Amino acid sequence: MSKIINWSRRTSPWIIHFNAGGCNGCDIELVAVLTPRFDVERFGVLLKGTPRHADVLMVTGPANLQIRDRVRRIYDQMPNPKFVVAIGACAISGGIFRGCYNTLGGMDEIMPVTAYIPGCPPRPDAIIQGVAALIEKLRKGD
Amino acid sequence: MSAQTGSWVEIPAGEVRQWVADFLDSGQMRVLSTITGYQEGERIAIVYHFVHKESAGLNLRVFVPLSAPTLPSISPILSAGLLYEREIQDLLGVTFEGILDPRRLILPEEFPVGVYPLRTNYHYHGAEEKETPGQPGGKAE
Amino acid sequence: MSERMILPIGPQHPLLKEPIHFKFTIEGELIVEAEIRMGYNHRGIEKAAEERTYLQDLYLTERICGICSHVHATNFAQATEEIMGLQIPPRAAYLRVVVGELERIHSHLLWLGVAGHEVGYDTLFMVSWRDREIAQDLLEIITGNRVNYGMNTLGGVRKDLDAEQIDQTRKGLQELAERTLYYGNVVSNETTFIARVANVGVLPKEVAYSSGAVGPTARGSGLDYDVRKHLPYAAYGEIPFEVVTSPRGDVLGRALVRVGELLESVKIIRYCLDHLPDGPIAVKAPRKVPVGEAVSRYEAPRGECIHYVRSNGSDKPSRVKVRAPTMGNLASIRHCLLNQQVADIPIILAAIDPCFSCTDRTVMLVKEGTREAEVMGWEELRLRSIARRPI
Amino acid sequence: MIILWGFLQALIFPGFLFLSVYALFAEWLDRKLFAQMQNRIGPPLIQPLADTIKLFSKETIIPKAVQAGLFTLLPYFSFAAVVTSFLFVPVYATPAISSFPGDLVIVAYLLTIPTLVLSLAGWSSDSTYSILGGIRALTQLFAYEVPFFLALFTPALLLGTWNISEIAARLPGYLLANPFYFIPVLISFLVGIVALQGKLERKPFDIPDAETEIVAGPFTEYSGRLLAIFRLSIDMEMVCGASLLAALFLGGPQPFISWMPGIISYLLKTLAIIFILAYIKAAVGRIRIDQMIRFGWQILAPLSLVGMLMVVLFQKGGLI
Repeated sequence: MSKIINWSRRTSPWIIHFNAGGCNGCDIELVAVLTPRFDVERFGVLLKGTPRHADVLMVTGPANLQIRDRVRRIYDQMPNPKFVVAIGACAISGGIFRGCYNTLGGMDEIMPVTAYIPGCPPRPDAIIQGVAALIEKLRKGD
Repeated sequence: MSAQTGSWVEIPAGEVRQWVADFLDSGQMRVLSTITGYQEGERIAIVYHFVHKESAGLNLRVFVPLSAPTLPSISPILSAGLLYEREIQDLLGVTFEGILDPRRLILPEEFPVGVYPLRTNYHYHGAEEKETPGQPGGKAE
Repeated sequence: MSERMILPIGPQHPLLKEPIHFKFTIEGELIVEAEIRMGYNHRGIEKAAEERTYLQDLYLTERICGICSHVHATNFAQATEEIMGLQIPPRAAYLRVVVGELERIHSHLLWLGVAGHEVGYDTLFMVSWRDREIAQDLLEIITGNRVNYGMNTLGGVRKDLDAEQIDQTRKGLQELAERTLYYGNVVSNETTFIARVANVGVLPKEVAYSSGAVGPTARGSGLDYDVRKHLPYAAYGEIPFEVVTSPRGDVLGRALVRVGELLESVKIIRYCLDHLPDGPIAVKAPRKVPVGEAVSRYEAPRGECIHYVRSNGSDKPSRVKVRAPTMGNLASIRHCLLNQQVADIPIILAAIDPCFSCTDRTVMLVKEGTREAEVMGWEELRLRSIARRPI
Repeated sequence: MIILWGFLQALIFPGFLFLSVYALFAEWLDRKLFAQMQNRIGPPLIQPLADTIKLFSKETIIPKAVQAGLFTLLPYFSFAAVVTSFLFVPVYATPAISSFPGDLVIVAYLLTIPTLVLSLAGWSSDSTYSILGGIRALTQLFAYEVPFFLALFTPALLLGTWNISEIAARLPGYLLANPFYFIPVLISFLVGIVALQGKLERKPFDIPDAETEIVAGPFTEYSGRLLAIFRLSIDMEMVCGASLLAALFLGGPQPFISWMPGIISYLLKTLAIIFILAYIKAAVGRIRIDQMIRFGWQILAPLSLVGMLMVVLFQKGGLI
């Protein structure tokens, strides 16, 4: 039974996208992932509008002070089990904006992050690979 | 100076609104591009970047003392100025008299009052030096 | 249903790919008040720019916005070059135009898709993003990157075009031109799309003027201000093209302007490829910049983008001010929104093609003394992102 | 024995189990066709099953602000209504496993329940988006429900019976014998399809859960198991609606060719209807609620009335 559940989670990762103060570069590449050239729906990935429906929080940007609590709230609203993927240099470490007065140094200061996808911005292929890596991680059992 | 930069005009701070009103009346304004503020020693400069119909930039500069940074707002006569003035108010602590909407625009709610990131005495520390993650790193001296 | 409700939109909302907060007061389905709260994307770039060198700032400004990265980089480079008194070689000017116009194509196609998505027309979204990939491929061929191209340097550009790349670009343009005609057809003929955009979010010419609207938002209301025409930069002074305007003033007008600009952009790039001058692609820029100040304007896909750079004679600017086009257009949006339907919020917001990361960026000062002069290129950025801690 | 047989029919084929499987398949087909029309590859066949299992295995959050009892109960209510209505629709042969003289009216009302549940779900969720979605669902109901009912009743009026199975069995023969009735039946069929699109809250009528405006409408606060049941009941509603239209206008399980088994004929007809639904979804954008109301009352309702009127005039007026 747990095998079936595990399979279903791997096969149907629904994502929610949140820009936590990023420059948009990662965000358009993330959206590009949904479009015909890359089409991640063939892997069962759907973009959802509300955190209640989502399994994976795809977050970009260095997280500035004003948005910190909002990111946290979205994370809290997601039902378990949930995963966070940090996309791009900013979400990983603050990137080029590290040290600016209004930014934090990466998403893991706010919530636990399961996967990091480096790049400024990462190519859509890299984002797909990151999601695949997350799924692979799930296969091996959390 | 290129046409993009255009010419510079300097007037006393108190006459800003009248000057802009006259400029508007003349029908020569194409657009108010933005308002810049910067600190220069003991005074703050506010620059209004216009585009003139004759296809050249026109920059109006006024100075206000750092000790009493106040000047009349142009937002009642030109609504384009409102957001730019609010931004300068947030970041440089300049008061615009008669501004239509004096609330904070850009800085987070929890950012300390009376601290203005664009002033030269403001220094911020990198994230790695922060004691508690997420606290505003900057302090006014 | 006269009871008033507050409808918050943002910072997380499927309508927005970027965080901003709108607070709408609605009566039934009618909007009676709209408020904007920004700052969710404020990173303090202007302050950061004061504490980095000019060359570092070039890459920092490129990351103000991921959609119009060439805009900000070129803009900053132009302002700095003006203070330095540098004249960039003609070939570099043409190459800047080529990349800039490709960026406009990608951005307008992106907008068209988003607009389709906002009115629930997902097929338009998918199809226009499919074709946007052609523009992305061309950008990758020319600059090496899909986003944040790293094409500019102080004094010119970093990469040259060879005959094969020109050939590939021409082929891609041919395809883009055909597709654009199809979009023009969709935008002006598809019934449900028209029903959602015609006479929606009307912005009269006078309001557009007094609220400082720029770009397609202003041109869709009949204001014919285009920096490329009126204050030409790079090679635009030599290139023939039309400024597309529409007197409609509604969302449809803005859509028609963008489709028209897509066609113009294809023409401009073709002209550039045909008339590409020979010669070097960059001149050497001095490390120190003389005392001075300059304003640089650039017609970004969303409108006039302006950079003001002030130099105190050191290797770091003393003030960098950036005003992205969305900031100029935001003031007009309240007028568009009042007395409209809740269902029209998405398309009205989308119609100015908002880009809040540009808008919020604000303070760009380069870090003084706290760090050694360092050039943040792609490689190092990647390295940093992998290493998790600054090196 | 007969009771057990009936029980098995209701539970396995053509009842609950068949409906569930077919509903998941229909969702896949819908998404796949939608993707193909957009030049994408689309999800694999097993996708809806995986989605459902995953949602069932996830945490179900019941927010503090909601009325917990109603909030939890509503999805089941919608689910039960749809499953019940399917028992009256003929699948592999006429009559259906459950059939009585007035079952068309019962089914029409049972299929209204999911919409009412949606609006209640919106109210009980206590979130602005959900409430707006609920109001919109209810407003929209007034626009498509009347044309939908009128369209359904046209064949009933034609044949003088309110029994779905009987209509399915008799309509093809009747039409072949009196070909001019093709016109009113075709009109009502088209009205029925468009109204069904509204009933299922699909483009261009996905106004109650318009993603870019009000997030997910009434579903915004639902998660896990409850969301899964909602999704399943919407998929089932699509199958039920398609089956109902197939039975009323296309003769349901009545074969085109004499040797064809009823079930194949039924599947072909319902799949064709689902294809049309998917095509409409891909080809149009979303309209506004006021445009929806205007469309419902200025175009759909008059059209369905015209269909009905033609039947009445042809039959009673002796025009032909």
